[in-house]
Amino acid sequence: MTTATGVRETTFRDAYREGIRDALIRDDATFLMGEDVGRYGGCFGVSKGLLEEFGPERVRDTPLSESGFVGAGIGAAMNGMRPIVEVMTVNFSLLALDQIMNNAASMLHMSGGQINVPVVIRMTTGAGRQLAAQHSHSLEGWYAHIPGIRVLAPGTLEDARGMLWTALQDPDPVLIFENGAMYPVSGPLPANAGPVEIDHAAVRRHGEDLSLITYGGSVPRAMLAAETLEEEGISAEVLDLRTLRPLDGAAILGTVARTHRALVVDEGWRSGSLAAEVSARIMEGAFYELEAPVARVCAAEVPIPFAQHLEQAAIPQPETIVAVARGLVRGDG
Amino acid sequence: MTTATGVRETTFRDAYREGIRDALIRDDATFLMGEDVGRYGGCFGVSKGLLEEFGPERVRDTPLSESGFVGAGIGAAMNGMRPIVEVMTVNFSLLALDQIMNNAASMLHMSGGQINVPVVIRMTTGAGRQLAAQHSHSLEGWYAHIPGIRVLAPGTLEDARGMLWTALQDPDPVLIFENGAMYPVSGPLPANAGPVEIDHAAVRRHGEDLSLITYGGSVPRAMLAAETLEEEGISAEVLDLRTLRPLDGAAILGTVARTHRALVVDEGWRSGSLAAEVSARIMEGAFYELEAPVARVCAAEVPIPFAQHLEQAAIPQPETIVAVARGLVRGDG
Amino acid sequence: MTSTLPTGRSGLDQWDGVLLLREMLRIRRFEERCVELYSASKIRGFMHLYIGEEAVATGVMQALRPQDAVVSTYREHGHALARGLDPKAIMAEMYGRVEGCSRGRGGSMHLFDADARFYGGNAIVAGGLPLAVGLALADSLRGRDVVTACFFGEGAVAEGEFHEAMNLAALWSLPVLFCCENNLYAMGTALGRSESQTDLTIKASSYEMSAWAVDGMDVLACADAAREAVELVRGGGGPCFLEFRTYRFRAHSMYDPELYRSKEEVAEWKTRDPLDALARRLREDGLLSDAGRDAMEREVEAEVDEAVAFAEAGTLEPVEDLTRFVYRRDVP
Amino acid sequence: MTSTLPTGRSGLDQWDGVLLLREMLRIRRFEERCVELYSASKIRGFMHLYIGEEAVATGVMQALRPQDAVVSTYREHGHALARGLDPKAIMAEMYGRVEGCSRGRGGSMHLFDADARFYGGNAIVAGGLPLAVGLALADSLRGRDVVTACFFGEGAVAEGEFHEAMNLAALWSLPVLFCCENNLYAMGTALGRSESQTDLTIKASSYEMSAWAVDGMDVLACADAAREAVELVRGGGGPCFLEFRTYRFRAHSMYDPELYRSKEEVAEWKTRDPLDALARRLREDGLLSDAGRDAMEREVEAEVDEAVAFAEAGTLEPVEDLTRFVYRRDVP
Ligand SMILES: Cc1ncc(C[n+]2csc(CCOP(=O)(O)OP(=O)(O)O)c2C)c(N)n1
Ligand SMILES: Cc1ncc(C[n+]2csc(CCOP(=O)(O)OP(=O)(O)O)c2C)c(N)n1
Ligand SMILES: [Mg+2]
Ligand SMILES: [Mg+2]
Repeated sequence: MTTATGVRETTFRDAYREGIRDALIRDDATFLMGEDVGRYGGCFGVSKGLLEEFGPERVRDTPLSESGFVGAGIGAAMNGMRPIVEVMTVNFSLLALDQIMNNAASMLHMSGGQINVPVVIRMTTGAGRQLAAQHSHSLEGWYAHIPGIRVLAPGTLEDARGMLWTALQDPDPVLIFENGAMYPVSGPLPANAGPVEIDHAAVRRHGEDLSLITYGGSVPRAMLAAETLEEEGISAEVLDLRTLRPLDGAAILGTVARTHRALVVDEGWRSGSLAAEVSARIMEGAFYELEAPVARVCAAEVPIPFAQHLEQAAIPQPETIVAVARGLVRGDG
Repeated sequence: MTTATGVRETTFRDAYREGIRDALIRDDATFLMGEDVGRYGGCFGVSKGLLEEFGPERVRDTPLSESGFVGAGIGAAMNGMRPIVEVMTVNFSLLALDQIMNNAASMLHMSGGQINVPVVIRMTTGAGRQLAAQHSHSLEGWYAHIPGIRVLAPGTLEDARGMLWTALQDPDPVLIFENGAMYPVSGPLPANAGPVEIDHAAVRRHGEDLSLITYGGSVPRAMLAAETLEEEGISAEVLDLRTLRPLDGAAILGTVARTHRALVVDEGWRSGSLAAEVSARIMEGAFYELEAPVARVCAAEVPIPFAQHLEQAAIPQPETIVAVARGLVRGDG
Repeated sequence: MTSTLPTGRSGLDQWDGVLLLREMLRIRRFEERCVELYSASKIRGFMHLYIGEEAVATGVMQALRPQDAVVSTYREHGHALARGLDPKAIMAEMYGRVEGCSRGRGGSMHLFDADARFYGGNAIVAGGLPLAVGLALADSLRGRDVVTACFFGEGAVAEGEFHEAMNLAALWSLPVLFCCENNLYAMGTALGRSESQTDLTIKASSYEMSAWAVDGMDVLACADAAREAVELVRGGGGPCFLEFRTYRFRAHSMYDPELYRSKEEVAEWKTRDPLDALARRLREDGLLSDAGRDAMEREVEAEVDEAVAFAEAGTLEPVEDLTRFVYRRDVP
Repeated sequence: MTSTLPTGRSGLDQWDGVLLLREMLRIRRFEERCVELYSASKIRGFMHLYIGEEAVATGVMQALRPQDAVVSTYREHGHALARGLDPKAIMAEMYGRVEGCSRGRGGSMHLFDADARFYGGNAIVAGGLPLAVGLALADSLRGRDVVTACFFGEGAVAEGEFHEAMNLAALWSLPVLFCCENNLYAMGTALGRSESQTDLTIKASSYEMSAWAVDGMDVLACADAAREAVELVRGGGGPCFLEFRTYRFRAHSMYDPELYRSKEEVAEWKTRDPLDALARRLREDGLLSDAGRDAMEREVEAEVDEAVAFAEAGTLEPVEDLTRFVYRRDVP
């Protein structure tokens, strides 16, 4: 991605912050706006320190008015700015869905190509922190249904650091979903890490026996599963979709062409998940390549429960991925 | 369904009205609430005359406050009533999504089984009437992603007439999507048509060569296509899903077991469509039965344009269905 | 924070009454033709007429400069015409032609013109208000001397998006002119069935925003109020709210049996027709002769004829272009 | 429509001060224990403390009857305890045990008790308000003599759902008591950064709703105001809005570095601790001796101990039951 002149240990939280800070420095048309991004330092600490550095016009605290300030971000984007709108979590973004679907996603088309909306909307997503039904949605795959927006789901530190700038350069609305459970996770990041492209999926691990196709918060779980599988003598390729809309169909068919078996791992609810779309695309584009039916490991179809053991049972676990993958390869699935 | 003592010609509009009227007569815990359901007679004339018959408490005009009155319907349902909440069209329901997903769908689970929400939310859906990007969404398949709600899509007069009462008897929240273009369509309905069950898909036409799996506004198009196919010597079965959540998986696998080929027709945008879910289920449950990959005919991935020729090109047409079906069966698809 | 009429009411000495009448007439005749064309199935889809309310758009636009922005609703033919959009492009749009101001993709409810800074044509009630706030936020951040005028009906006032947008605009002291067209009904719902407080200026004032009610049937009053309000907004006084008390003479849309109001009520309001009122005054004041008026009618008719001819001659966007404009940047 | 304090302020002759103190102490000690348990990782997830605001829930609940309904937020331990939910079931819920009041599925933010008519524990800011309107609508349609008390923070006032719910309740004259707990901050956002109009009673009045501000640090004032408001609501006077001016002594949740307010400000407010104030008064009036107070402390501590023991002894719902309660009716 970048030639590392050095590598440092960083958290996702810090990588996201660096991306925002970088954008605020590089482009004065960019500003950050959302609930508690300023004085509080961001609900999850992502924007800590930015108010002090950039001032309240460029790091703007908003009232609790998701539809209002998302709409305002869209309007500002229509008028020369490059706003980064933070919706604290995907759960609250439902309040702004009208603005996202009916305005941001439709504007360019409905105006006959005249008015584009270069807004970036960031939000936290995902379960796993015992936040219960109203604070644990994983809806990035669901958002990917909407034409007119791009949907990004960073699953690595490089992408957490680098997707924002590229998204801001994009003339169209981009939604970035940050997995909440990953904020404190740390790992090595090249010192000179910077913008990354946002059009393609990436093979995170090469393998021959099956493909684990996933994104966002499930990437580390799929990687873990792949390691376990390797110990069992099963070679798993891990494809990180990265961009959920538009989907990189070629990469999906490409990995299946290599491995002939696919398992899609998705933290969204199973029915109508992005995993279903991936499966359908493989059906359509690689049916005759398949040595086994494409499988899915998704979230259970329940509002996410509070109790830890129930919550963990509701979302994809490495052990489940391993078990299903084993079944696919050994044919006893 | 019902033993017909007689048959009359009825429109979908009238069938829906009859269903509402019947419910208002049978159960005084039921009331209808929504924008312009009363004095205006319903945006599409569905509730015309009901205000006069039942009075303003049971046919309640609401202000333009989708989140507010949908939430109020949920609250009333939690407190002994059986509200029928009309959201004028699915396009505006985005404003109420917080209430639908975070409250209606989550309440029972998050309260540990204590508080159920027997609300029915009706809305118009679909394109085809040159209403352009903000008034043409087909999101019923998308809504079917949400655990905790039931999603119904009447595709026949019987279902338009009969699903409401059954939905009202259901202890859980039910969303009914009425295809707007079908309101003026008329056909024969048994004089004694009444409530219908809401758990199963229905084979609308038997066939042997392939299955057209569809729902709602695409049912008539699939039936038309099946007729054309028959003329070409291709025998198509038409499965009307009827209930989009929970999906009748057995019926889907059942029809594929008979025909070994499936084409899913869906007015929703293709990526992340309900059609993808159907395809994925067939992948998982009937892979080895398939003689061809499951195909999809969906809406183009564009905000629906105003111009008639573009709009028609954006949504599934019988000719497209026929062409794709032919390809599937003849193997040249 | 006031709900009284603005001071300093002016008259025909202040405004070019003939121009105002012509502007209103352009809207009236354009829409009358639209009705005919709708009956002839030349125009389809939803169509919402502004007839009766012409004074509002006409008056407000007098107070705006080219660099100002306008956000409107689905009932926006009047705003678009008064803002100076080409009637040919508007009519072609309603025909679904590629020559239309939105390339036929928008239709009657989605007229757009980036050059005129006319940001739609928004068909979600109250959905345009947050956009207006954002447009104004950008201007404010950039220190531009620009006002955003945002039109919406009184029905929008019940929506949460209204509330959020009003608060944001006032809180951040943004240059937005909120133009509420109170025509007493939202489809079939009378204001009193939709708002616990029917004095909308009181509602607006509760956001610490200057708010006035204006006679929306009097184009001079509308122009006056808009001028005063725009001055305030432009001077950095924060947003302003104008409630224009008006009435639509026609049905809500083309499918409205009008069960919710009496013929008498409509007739009563028609006696206050803004065109008639101004025309009468112009004649009385000797500013417009009958011959002048006839000439104006002919000119306006010619403009409408030309628009229709243009639309009729328009072409359809090739179906292959269906997926254009979903994204400005296509994936390589 | 008034924004003054209710008339007829009463004192310790009107209310059982000892009982009020005990109720507040139950909340305080319960939550203090929760903090310890959180540090020990016995409780997880988001947890929002009510410490400092106890007078509000305690006062309001005095005015309610068992048939009345309560809707609360994620900061609802105090409301739940004051409403009479079993502390054992609450603590077990926070432990994620099946013996919890929501079977461990809800946690701290989603306490429910259908028998107590306690409708959560709602964690979407302002999301509970439309529910309260609906509960009250049902009561009104059924002619039941029931009031729904709906609690929310001042941060909720900026949300569209607040606006829509306020209007519906006032428009339909529904028996809702809106209890706004104005603790000056929404997470780290001070009221003045969130509302153009910071006098919330003025906002509420703009819906034609009676609205008063109340000293939320004075439990007697809270009880008085609630009684007066509930009488009005119960008498068919439509909804009422009470703004309780209060303060949270602790962080917003367990992960809040409190960068947005000064230690001095917090210390200043702590001098107005509602428990201290009432305890002082009770002692001065000779209504509660030091011994009595000690006994009360011991009783309350025993209750908390018992709750913790109950939670500790609680069991986990079998994983096989994960998909229970998604639907009440399972498909055959
Ligand atoms: C959010 C939303 N809800 C409902 C509708 C359907 N609808 C279109 S116009 C209208 C009435 C709006 O009334 P008002 O705001 O007073 O404007 P007017 O039509 O009177 O100009 C309604 C209910 C919509 N377009 N958007
Ligand atoms: C719709 C929504 N947006 C954001 C949040 C995140 N959040 C939780 S509590 C809170 C602050 C609410 O403040 P306030 O209403 O004053 O209540 P308080 O916490 O002070 O009691 C925020 C922003 C949320 N839960 N719901
Ligand atoms: Mg109106
Ligand atoms: Mg607060």
